[in-house]
Amino acid sequence: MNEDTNTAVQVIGLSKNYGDVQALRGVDLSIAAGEYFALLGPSGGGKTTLLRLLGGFIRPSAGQILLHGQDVSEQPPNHRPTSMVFQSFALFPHMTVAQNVGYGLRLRKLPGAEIAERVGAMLDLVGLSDLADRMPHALSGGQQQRVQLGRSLVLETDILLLDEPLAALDAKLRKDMCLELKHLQEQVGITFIHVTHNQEEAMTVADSMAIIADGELIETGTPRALYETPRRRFTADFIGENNIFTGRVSAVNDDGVEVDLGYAKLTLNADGQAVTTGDDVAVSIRSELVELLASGTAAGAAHQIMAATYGEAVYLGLATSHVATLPNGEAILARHISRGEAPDALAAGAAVELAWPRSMMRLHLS
Amino acid sequence: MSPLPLSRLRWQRAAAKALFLSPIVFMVLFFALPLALTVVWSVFERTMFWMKPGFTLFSYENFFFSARLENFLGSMMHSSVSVVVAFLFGFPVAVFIRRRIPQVAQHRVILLFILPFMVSEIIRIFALRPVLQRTGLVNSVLLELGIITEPITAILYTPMGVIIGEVLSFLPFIVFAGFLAMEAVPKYVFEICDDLGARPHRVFIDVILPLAAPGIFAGAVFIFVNGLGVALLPNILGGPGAVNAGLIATQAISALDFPLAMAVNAIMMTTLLGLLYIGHRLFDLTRILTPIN
Amino acid sequence: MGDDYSSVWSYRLKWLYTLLLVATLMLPVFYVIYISFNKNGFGAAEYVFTFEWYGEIFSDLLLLGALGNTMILAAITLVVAVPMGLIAAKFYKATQAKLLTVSLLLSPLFVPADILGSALLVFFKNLNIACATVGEWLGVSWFDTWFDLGYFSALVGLIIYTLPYIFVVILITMGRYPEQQTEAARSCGATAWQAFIQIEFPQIRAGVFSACAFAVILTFNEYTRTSLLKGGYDTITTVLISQMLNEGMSEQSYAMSSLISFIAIAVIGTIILYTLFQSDRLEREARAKAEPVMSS
Amino acid sequence: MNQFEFNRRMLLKSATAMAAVGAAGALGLSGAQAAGPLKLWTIGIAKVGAKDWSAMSKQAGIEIAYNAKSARADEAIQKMVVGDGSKLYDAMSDNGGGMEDALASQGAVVELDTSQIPNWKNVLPIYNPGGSAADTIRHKGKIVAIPYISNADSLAYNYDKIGADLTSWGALFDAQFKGRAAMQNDFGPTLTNTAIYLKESGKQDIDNPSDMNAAEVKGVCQFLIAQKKKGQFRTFWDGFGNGLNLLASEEVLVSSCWEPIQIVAAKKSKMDIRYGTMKEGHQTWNNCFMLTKGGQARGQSDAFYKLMNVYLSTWFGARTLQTFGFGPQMQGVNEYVAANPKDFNAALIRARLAGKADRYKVKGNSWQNVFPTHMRDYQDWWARVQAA
Repeated sequence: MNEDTNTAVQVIGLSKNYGDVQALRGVDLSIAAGEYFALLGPSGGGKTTLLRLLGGFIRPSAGQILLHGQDVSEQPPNHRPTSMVFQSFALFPHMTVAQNVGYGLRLRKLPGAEIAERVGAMLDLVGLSDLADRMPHALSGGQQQRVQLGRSLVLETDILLLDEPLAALDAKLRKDMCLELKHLQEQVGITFIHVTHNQEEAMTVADSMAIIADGELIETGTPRALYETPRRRFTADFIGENNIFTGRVSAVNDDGVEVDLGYAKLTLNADGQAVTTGDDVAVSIRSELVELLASGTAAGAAHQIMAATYGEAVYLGLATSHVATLPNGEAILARHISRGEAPDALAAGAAVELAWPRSMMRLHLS
Repeated sequence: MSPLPLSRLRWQRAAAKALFLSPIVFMVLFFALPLALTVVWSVFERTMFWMKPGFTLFSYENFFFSARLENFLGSMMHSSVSVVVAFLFGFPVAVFIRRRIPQVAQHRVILLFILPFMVSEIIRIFALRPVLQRTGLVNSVLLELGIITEPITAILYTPMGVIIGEVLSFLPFIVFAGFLAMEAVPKYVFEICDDLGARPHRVFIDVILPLAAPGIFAGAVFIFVNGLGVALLPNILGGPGAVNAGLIATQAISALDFPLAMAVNAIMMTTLLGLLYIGHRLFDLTRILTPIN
Repeated sequence: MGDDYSSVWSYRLKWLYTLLLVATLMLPVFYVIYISFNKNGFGAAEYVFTFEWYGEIFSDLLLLGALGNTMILAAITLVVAVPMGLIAAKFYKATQAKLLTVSLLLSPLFVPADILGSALLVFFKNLNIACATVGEWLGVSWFDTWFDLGYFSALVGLIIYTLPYIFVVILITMGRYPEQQTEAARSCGATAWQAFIQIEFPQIRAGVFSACAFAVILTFNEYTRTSLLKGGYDTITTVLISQMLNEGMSEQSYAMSSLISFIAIAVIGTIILYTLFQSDRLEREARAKAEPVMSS
Repeated sequence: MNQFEFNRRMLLKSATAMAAVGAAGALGLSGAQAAGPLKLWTIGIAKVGAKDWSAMSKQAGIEIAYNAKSARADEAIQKMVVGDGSKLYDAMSDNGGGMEDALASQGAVVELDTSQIPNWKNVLPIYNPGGSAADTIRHKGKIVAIPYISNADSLAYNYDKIGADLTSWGALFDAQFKGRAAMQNDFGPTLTNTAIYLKESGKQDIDNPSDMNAAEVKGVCQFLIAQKKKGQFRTFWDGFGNGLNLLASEEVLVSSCWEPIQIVAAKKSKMDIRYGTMKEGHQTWNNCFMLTKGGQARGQSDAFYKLMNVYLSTWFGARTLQTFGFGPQMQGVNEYVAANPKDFNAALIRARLAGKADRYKVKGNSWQNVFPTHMRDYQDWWARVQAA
C-alpha cells in the first residue's frame, strides 16, 4: 500500500476504547525510519496505549497501523517488526543475563554458537560483559534496563519500542542513561520510539517527538520546535515554563494580531495562522524571556511591557523564579539565571514592569 | 516474523476465546444451571419413583408446615453458634500468623491447618464418636483426672455434638479466610497503632475488624452454609433431633421425594444468596479480592 | 519475632496455642491411628498392639479396587481441573467482568456438598431422560448413556468441587507474576503458548503444583458428591462409609487412613520445620528478589 | 455402550497422563468384561466362611465381584428403579419384605427358574405355595427372589448392667432407661416395633402394624415424639457399626436392633448383652437375592443359580446361624451341624434356634413391609419424629 520505506510507522485514525473509556481517539501519526521518536505526555494520556498498540499487545478499536508500509493492525506481537523495552520487572527472573538476551534468538532456533556470539557482542555493546552469568535479581536497576535493551536489540528488529524505560531509575542515573540511549540509537540506526512523561528525558533523546494527552495527539515536531514555537496552548503549558494569557482578538492587520486581555493589549505575529476579530485565543511567553524591570526603566518598542505587582522570588539553584501578580490577579513568572545577586532586591507589593520581546510571543488558537 | 494470513488469525483468536471461556461455560452449564433449575424441579409433581412436570407448591408446604422448618431454623442456630466459636478460636491464630511470623514462613505455618484435611472429613467426623462417647477419650481422661464423676453425655448425639463437629471440621477455614483477610490490613497499621499506644482489643475492634471484615464475613458464611448443608454432621454426631437442610435433602432423595429435595435446595440457595447480598451491602465483598488483584 | 519489644513468652504462648489448636483438630486423626494398631480393631474392650493391619492393607481387594477408581477419578480431575483453573485464572486477569467471573468460580465453595450433589443428580437424571427421549424420537441410541451416572457425572461433581481451590491457589501465585514478562517474551518473538510455557509457567509452577496437590487430596477425600453421582463404582471414601454404616470400618481401612495421615504429617511437618529453621535466610532471599537495588 | 467402555475410551484419549495410574485402574476396571465375575450388590454380612468372599466364591464355583450396599430399603429401590442399578449389578439382595414386588413391578428384577437350583428342594416349607411366607418371594405368583436369611427382630439389652431379663418392648420407653435407649434410624422397623407394642399393650388401635393407615402412623409417631421430647432416646442408630458401638460402649442399655449386632457387641465388649423374646411380638422378615434384568441380559443367570444353590445349602445355613445368628432358610441344619462337630458350637446353635422358635411363636408378630401402602405418610411423619 505505502511503498515509502522511509516511513517506519504510519498510524491512521487509530482509536482504542475500554468500555466507555476512550483511551485513544483517532490518532494520525507517522514516524520516519531511523528516527529517535519520543511520545511525551501526562500520565494516563494515552501514550502508552499508543505504544502498546504499535507493539501489538492490544488491538485497536478502530484505525490502522502500518509498519514499513505493511498493515499489521491484526498481527500479534511476535509477527511484527518491533520489540519492546518495559518500565521494569520485565526480565525473566529464572534466566541469567545471557539467557535473557539470547531468548529471542533461541526462539528463532539459531545455532548455539551464533547465539553465543551475538549475545556476547550485544553484552559488549550495552556494557554488561562481566555480568553475563548473573541472575536478574542480583543486578541494579540500571543494569536490568541495559539487559532489556540488549534483549531487544539483539533481535535486530526495525523498530524498538521503549515504555518509560528510565522511570524506575533515580534522577542522576536517568540522565546518564538518556545519553547512552541516544548514542546507542545512533550506533544501531533503527527506529526508537520512546514513551515518557518526563520532558527533559524526551528532549534529550528525541529527534522528533509527539505530545499526547487525553487520548489525542496534540502536536508533533522536533524538540526545539515544540519548545520554542508550540502551536497548541496545551503544548505551551506542558513543555517548558510558559506564561499563558487568555483574551479575545480585537484587531487583525498587517503588523499582526492584537489581543485584548482586558487589562492590557498584546500585539504579536499570527505566524500564518488564520484568525479573525472576536476569536477567543491564548498567548504564551516563556518565563525565561520575561524580564523584570524596576518601575520607570525604559524598554524598546520591540518589547511588550506589562505592569504587575511583585510577589516573591523562588530560588531554584540554576535559576531564580520571580512571581508577580497581574492586574487581573493571575500570577506571572519571570525566570532568570541565578547570578549571585542579592536576594530580596525587591519587596513584595512593589510595583514592577515586566518586559519581553514581542516576536517571542506565540498565538494559540486552541 | 512474516505476517500471518488474516483468516488464520481470526481462527486462532476464535479458538483462544473458546478456550478461555471454557471454564466459564462449564461452570454455567454444570453448576449455575442445575442450581437454577432446582427451583423449577421443586414445583414438579412427585411420582412413585421420579417426578413429572407440573406446578405444585406441595413440596414447599411440606417444608414450611412440618417439623422440617423447625429443624432448619434449629440448624441455623447451631450453625451460628459454630461460626462464633470457630471465629473466637481460629481468628486470633490468623492474626498471630500474619503479625508475628516472618513473611516467608507464614504460608507454611498455615499448612499446619491443612493437615487434618489429609484424612477425609467423613472419617474425622466419624472418629469423633469414639472420642466423645460415654466411654470415649474425653470422658475417660476427665474421669481419670477426677474432674468429673459421671461421664458427660451432652457432647455426643446432641446438638452440642453437631456444634463440636462443625467447629472441628470448619475451624481451619476461618484461619484461612482470616489469613487472607488480614492481607487487607497493611503491616504499617500495626506500627501506627503501637505508636499511638492502642490496647490490643481496641486495635482489634477499631482497625483489624473493619479492614478484614469482608474476608471474615466470607469465612463465616462458608461455615454457616456448610453447617446447614453438610448432612453427615448431624447424621453422625447429632442423635435425635439434629437435622439440617442437607440431611432433609438427602432424606428426601432416599425417600424418592425429589421435588422436596429440590425445594430444600432452592431454599438453601435463597438463604445463601440472601446472606451474600446482605454481606455485599454491608462490606462490599469485592474487597476480598484485593489480595488477588 | 515481631518487633523487638514484644515479650518472647507471649510469642511462645501464642505458638503453643496454635499448636494445641492443630492438635485438637487432629484428635480424630490420632484416634484413627491409635485404632489402626489394635489387633482387636475398633470398639474392642482390650487393646493389643499390632502391625498386622498394615501388612494387610493391600490384601483387601474391595479397598484396592476402590483405590483404583479413586486414582482414576483423581487423575482425570487433575488433568482436567488444573488446566481449567489455570485458564480461568488467566481469563480472570484479562477480563473486564471480574466480579462475575470470580463469583461464578468461587461460589461452589459456598454450596454445601449435599445440595450441589442432589441438584446435579437430578440434573443428570433429567438429561438422561431427555437423551433417551430424543434418541427414541430420532431412532438412534448412541447417545442414550452419555449422562448416565458414572465416571462422567462423578467427575463433573469433583471438578466443580476442586475448581475454586485450584483457581484461588493459581490466581494468588499468578498475582505475583508481572504480565509484562509475557509481553516481553511476545516481543522477543514468542508465541502466546511459548511465552506461557517458557516464561510464565516456571514462575507460577509452585502454585500449579499446590493446585495439583489440592485436586488430588480433595478428590481422595470427597464423599458426598461422589456417592450421589458415581453410579455403580466405589471410591475409597464410599467404601469406608458403607463399611462404617454396615459392618464397621475394616481394620485395613483404619490402617490405610493412618498411612495416608502419616505421609501427610511427615511431608507437611518437614516443610514447616525446615521453614522455621531457615526462615531468616529465606526472608533475606525473598527480600532480595522482591526489591532489586535501584541505583547503579 | 456401558459406563466402563465409556471410561476406557476416555482413558485411551488421555493415555499418557493415565500411564501412571494404569495399573491401579486396571484393578478397578476388572469387573468390566460382560462375562466376568458375578457383580453382586449386597451387604457384608451376606457372606460366611472367610473375611472376604473367597469361601463363598469357592463353594459356588464362580467368581464374585462384591459391591457394598447401603442398608436402607428406599435408597436401594431408588438405585434400582431410578438409578443405574440394573446396569451395574447382576444380582442384589433386598432389604426385607415387599421389595421384590416393587422391583419386579418395575421390571428391575426377573422371574427365576428354581429347577436350576438343586438345593431348592430343601427350602423351608413356609415358602411353598400356600405357605406363610410364600408371597414374600413371589410377584404375581411367580418366584422372583431366593431367601437366604430370616429372623424375628427383638430387643437387645445389657444384662450385666440391668441384672434382669426384659420381655417387653415397654423397656424401650421405660423411664428407668431414660437417655440410655436406642431404636433404628429407619421408619420401617422402628415404627413397626412401636406399633406392635402399642397395639398389643392396648395403648392404640392398630389393624396391621406392618401396613398402617395415615391415622395409625400419626398415632405411633406422636407417641415416639413424646418419648423423644422426654429425652428417652440416646439416639437413633444408623447401620450395623453404629448399633454395635452404642451397645458395646454402654452408651445405651436397651436397643431395638438386629441379632448380629447383639452377638458382636457381646463379643467385643465381653459383657452379657442378651437378645430377648418380647411378649408383644416382633417384626419378622427374610432377606432374598434377586437377579437383575441386566444380569440376565449379560448371561449371568447360571452363575446366579450356582450362588443361590450355596445360599440354600446347609453349609451356608449353619454358618450364618453360628456367625451372625440369622435363621437358615433350609431344612437339615441340625443334622449338618451334628455331622461337622468341630466346625460348630452345637449347644450355641441349638440355643439360637430355640430362641428363634420362641420368638416366632409369639402371636403378635408382624411381617416386615418395606413398602407400605401409605409410604408417604410414613416418610412425612418419620421426618417429624426426626425433627422433634
